[in-house]
Amino acid sequence: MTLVAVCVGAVGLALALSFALTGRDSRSTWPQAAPYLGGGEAQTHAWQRFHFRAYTMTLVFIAFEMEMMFMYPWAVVFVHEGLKAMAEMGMFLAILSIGILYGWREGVFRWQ
Amino acid sequence: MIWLLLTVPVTLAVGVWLAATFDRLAPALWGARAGGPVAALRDGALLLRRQTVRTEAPDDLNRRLAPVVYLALAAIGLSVVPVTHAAPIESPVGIVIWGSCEALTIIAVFLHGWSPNAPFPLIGAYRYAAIALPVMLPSMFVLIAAALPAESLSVTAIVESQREVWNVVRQPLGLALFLLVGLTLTQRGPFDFADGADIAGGTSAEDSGAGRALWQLARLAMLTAFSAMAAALFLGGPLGPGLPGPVWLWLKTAAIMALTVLLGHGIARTTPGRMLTLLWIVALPVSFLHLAVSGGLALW
Amino acid sequence: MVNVVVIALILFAVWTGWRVFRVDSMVRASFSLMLSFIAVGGVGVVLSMPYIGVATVFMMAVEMMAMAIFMVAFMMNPAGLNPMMMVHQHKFSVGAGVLAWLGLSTAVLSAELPSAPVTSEQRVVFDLGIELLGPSMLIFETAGVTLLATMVGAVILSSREGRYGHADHGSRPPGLAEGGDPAGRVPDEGGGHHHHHHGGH
Amino acid sequence: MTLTIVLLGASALIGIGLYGALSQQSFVMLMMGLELMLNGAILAIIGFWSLGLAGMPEGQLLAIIVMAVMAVEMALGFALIVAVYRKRQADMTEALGTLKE
Amino acid sequence: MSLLDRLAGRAPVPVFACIGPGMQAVTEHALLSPRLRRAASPREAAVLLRAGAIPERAAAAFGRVHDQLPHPRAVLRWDGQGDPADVITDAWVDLLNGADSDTDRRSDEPPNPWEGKGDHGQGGEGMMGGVPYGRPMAMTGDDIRDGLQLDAYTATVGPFAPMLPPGLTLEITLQGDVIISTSVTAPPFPQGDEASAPHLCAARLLRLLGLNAAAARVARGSSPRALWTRGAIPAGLGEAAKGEDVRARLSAWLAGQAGPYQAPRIGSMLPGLEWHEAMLVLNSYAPDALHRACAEEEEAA
Repeated sequence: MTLVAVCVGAVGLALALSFALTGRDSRSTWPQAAPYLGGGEAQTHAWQRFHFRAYTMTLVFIAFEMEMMFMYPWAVVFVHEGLKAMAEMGMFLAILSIGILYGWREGVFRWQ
Repeated sequence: MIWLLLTVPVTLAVGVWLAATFDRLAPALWGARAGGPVAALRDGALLLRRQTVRTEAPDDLNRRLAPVVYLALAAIGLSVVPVTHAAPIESPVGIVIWGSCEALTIIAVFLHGWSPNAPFPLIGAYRYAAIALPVMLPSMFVLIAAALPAESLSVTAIVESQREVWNVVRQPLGLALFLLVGLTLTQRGPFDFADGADIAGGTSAEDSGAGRALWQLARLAMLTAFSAMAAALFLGGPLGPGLPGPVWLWLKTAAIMALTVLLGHGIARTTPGRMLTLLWIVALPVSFLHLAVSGGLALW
Repeated sequence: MVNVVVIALILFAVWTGWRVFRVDSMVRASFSLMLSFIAVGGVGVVLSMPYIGVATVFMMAVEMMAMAIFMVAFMMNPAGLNPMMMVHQHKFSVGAGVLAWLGLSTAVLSAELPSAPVTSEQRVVFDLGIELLGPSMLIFETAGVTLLATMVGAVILSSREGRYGHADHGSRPPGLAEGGDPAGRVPDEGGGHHHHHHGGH
Repeated sequence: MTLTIVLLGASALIGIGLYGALSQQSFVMLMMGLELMLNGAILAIIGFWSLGLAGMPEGQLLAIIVMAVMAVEMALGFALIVAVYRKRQADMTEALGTLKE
Repeated sequence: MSLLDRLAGRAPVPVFACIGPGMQAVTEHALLSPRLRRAASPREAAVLLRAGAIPERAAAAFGRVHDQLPHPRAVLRWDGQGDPADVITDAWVDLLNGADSDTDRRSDEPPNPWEGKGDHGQGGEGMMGGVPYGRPMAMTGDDIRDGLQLDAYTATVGPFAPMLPPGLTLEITLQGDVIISTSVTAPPFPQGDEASAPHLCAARLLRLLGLNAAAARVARGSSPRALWTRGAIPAGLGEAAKGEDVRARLSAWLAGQAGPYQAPRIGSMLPGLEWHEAMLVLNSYAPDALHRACAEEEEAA
C-alpha cells in the first residue's frame, strides 16, 4: 500500500516540478527546431526502423534474465536449505550457462 | 512514518547538490580545474534562464515523461533504504523494488533519447539500451548475493545482517560490480553510453534550458539514490557507533558518491561493441563467481 | 480502501491495455503495455503478493524495452508519423474480444468463488522458495532446460550465418499488393492507409 | 467482492488481448495481444491466490511460469521475425503465407 | 537583478565554437578557460563563437548552427587575438540584463511544406509516404554487416560537428549506428601546424573516450591522469599497417611524437565501422593529414 502511494506520489511531484520548470511553452522556429548535425542537414526523419546491432544478444538476454525470477526466492531460503539449495541452483545456472557459452561461440555478444 | 517519508526529498535535494559539487571538484584530482560549492547552483541557474527548444515533430508526451520518470525512480529507490531501524517503504522485497527501479531507468533514458526525433539522441538511446540491459545481470547477482546472509529480500534485514561485519568485507567483489551498475544508472564515465562525446552529447544533444536542467537533476538524484543503496548493501547503512543512524547513512552515502564520481571522471569509455562483449564474457562470469563465493561464505 | 486502490489499478491496466492497439507510435504501444503490466503488479503488491507483483514490474520493464526495440526495427512507420490502422478481420476480432469478455465475466459473476484470503503471518516469499527447491524442483529445473532451448533456438533463428551460406541469400521484399514492388523501398510508394484484408488468408 | 472485481478486470484484459491477437496484421503487434492475454492470466492468478486459495505457494509458482512462457514466446517470436525479415523483408502475418518455397 | 540572474551571470558560459581556417589550435586553447565551458552541441550553448573567417561554402551551415541555439543567445566574432573569455562573459551578462537575443538567420519555414496536406493534415500519405511534419521517412537500404535490410538514414554531418575536424563535411548513410557509406562533401579547413601538434591530437582522442579532465591536462602540455586510456581502444582498430592502429597512434601522440603523415581516404576508412569506432579512427589522424588526404582525393576526381 505504502509502495503504491509512494510511487504515485513521486511521479506526481516530479511531474509538478517538470511543469513548474518548463510549463510555458515558447515556440521554437523551424530553423531552431531542425535536428543538430553540426551544420549538416538530414534528409529524413530520425525515427526509422532502427537497425539495433545487439538484437541477438537481446534475445538471449530475455531468456536468460528469466532466471532472476527463480533466484530471488531461492536467496531467501538458501541458508535454511543449505547445500541442497546450492546444488539445485548450481545445476540451474549450469544449464543456462550452456546457452551463454553457445551464444558466445556463435558471436552474439558483438555489434552485429 | 511521515517523518521517514520526509527524509526522502531532503536527502535527494542535499544529495543532488553534493553530487553536483563533487562533479565539479573531481576533475581536480584527474588534473583539471575545480569549481566551488556554489558552482553547481550557478550552472543550474544558467540553464533555468534559457529557452527549452522543442525539436521538429518530437514525441512531446515522452519528452516530458522521461526526466519525470527518472526522478521519480530515484525517489522510489531511495525510499527502500532504511534511514534508521526502518525504511520509508518497509517492504519484504526491498531489493526487488530497487531492481525494478534499475530496469525502468533504462526505459527513461531510452525515451529521453527517442523523443526528440533527432539522430544523435537516437543513437545514444539505443547504445544505452544495448549496454544497460546486460548490466542488469551483474546487478541482480549482486543484490541476490547481498540477500544470502540476511535470508531476506528486505533492505532493512540486509542492513541488520551486517551488525558484526559489513558486506564490503564479506563481498568486496559485490561492491565493485555494484559500482559498475551505479555508473550505468547515472550515465557516468566508462558507462556513459547514452551521452558520449562522439555523438555530441547523445540523448542530451537536443536538450536545452530548463528541460536539460531537469534531466541533469534527475541524473544526480539517481546517483544519490544509488549511493544510499550501495551504502545500505555494503557499508551497513545507518549502523555505526556514536552518531545517530541517519548521519551514518548520509556520511556513507557521500563516500560512495565521491567514489562513483571519481571513477566516472577518470576511467576511459570503450566502444559499445567491445563493452557488450566485456559485460557478457567478463562481468557475467565474475558475477557467477561472486555469487558462489558469497553463498559459500553464508553457509560456512 | 483496498477495493478502491485495486479498482483504480485495474482500470488503469485495462485502459493502458486498450491504448496498446490505439496509439500510432510503436514505442508508445510497447510502453503502454508495460504500464498495463505494472498496474497488474501493483494489484499483486496490494493483495499481499509483494514478490510476484514487484518482480512483474522488473521483468516487464526489461521485456518491453526489448519489445520496443524490435517493434521499431521491424514495423513500417515505427514512430506513427502517419496515423494508421494495421488491422484485418476487424469486426470479427472486436466480436471475439467482446464475446470473450462477456463470457468470462458471466462465468465470474455466476460462479461461486472460493473465499480464503491469505493471512498476514504467511511468509510468502519464503514459502515460494521452499516450494521451488522442494515439491516443484522438477518444474524449476525443467524451466532451466526450456530457457536453454529458447536461447539456442533464438540464436539459430536470428543469426545470419547458416550451414549453407547466408540465410538471406536471394531474398526480395514482398509488395504491399500481390506481385507489387518491394515495400518500403521506393520513396513514393503509396502504401495502404487503413489496411483491411477481410477474412484473412 | 475484491476477487470478483479482479476477475472482471482480468477478463477485460483477456478480451482486449484476444481482439489484438486476432485483428493485428503485423506479427509483433499480434504478440502484444498474446502478452496482454497473459497479463490477464497473471491478474487472475494473483486474485485467486490472494483471496481464494489462502496463499498456496503453487499459485505464485504458476505466476512465474506464466512469465517464463511470456519470455520464451517473446524470444522465439522475435527470432522468427528476424529470420522471416531476412528472407522476405516482411513483418506481416499475411506475408508468412507466401513463404512456401 | 534577481538572485537567479546573479547566479547565472557568474556561471562559466557554455560556448559552441564554429572554427574557421587556421583557428583550431587557438580556439581549443581558449576554450580551456575556467570561465568558459565547451558545449557539445549548440543546444547547450549561450554564446556562439565565430573563430576566424568562415569561408563562403560554410556560411549556410553556420546559419543552421546559429539558429539552433536557444534564446537568449549571442554571436561573437573572434580573430584569435587575446583571450575571448572576457568578451564572452560580458555578452552573456548583457543578455541577462535584457540585451536583445540574436534573431534567426534563416527563414521560419519547414524543410518541406506539409500543413493541411495528406490524409490527416500531417503532410503524410499512406503508411510511409509524403512528408509528415515536413520531412519524408527513411526507407530500407542494404546493410554491409549483417545483411538485415532496415532503414538507411542519410544526412550530412559537419562542417561544425565537434567530433569531426572543422570544415570536414561528410554525407553519411547509417544503418542503426553503423556507417554504410560516406562521401566527403567538403574537406577540412586548412589548419596550421599547431593544430596537428601531438598533445592537441591526443586531447581530441581522450575527449572522445569521455576523459574531459585528462584531455584538458594533455592540451595544456601535461601528461594525462586517467585509467585504462589505451586499453579502452579496441586493439587493431583502424589498422593501417601491422601494429599501426588507433591505439598505437594515441601512444605515439602521448609520447610527443607526430602521427602518420598520410591518412587513408575517408570514403574507404569509415564504412563498416560503428559510429564510435569510426570517430576514433577519424580522430586518430591529425587534421593536416586528413586535409591532405581529402585534397588528393579531390585532385584524383
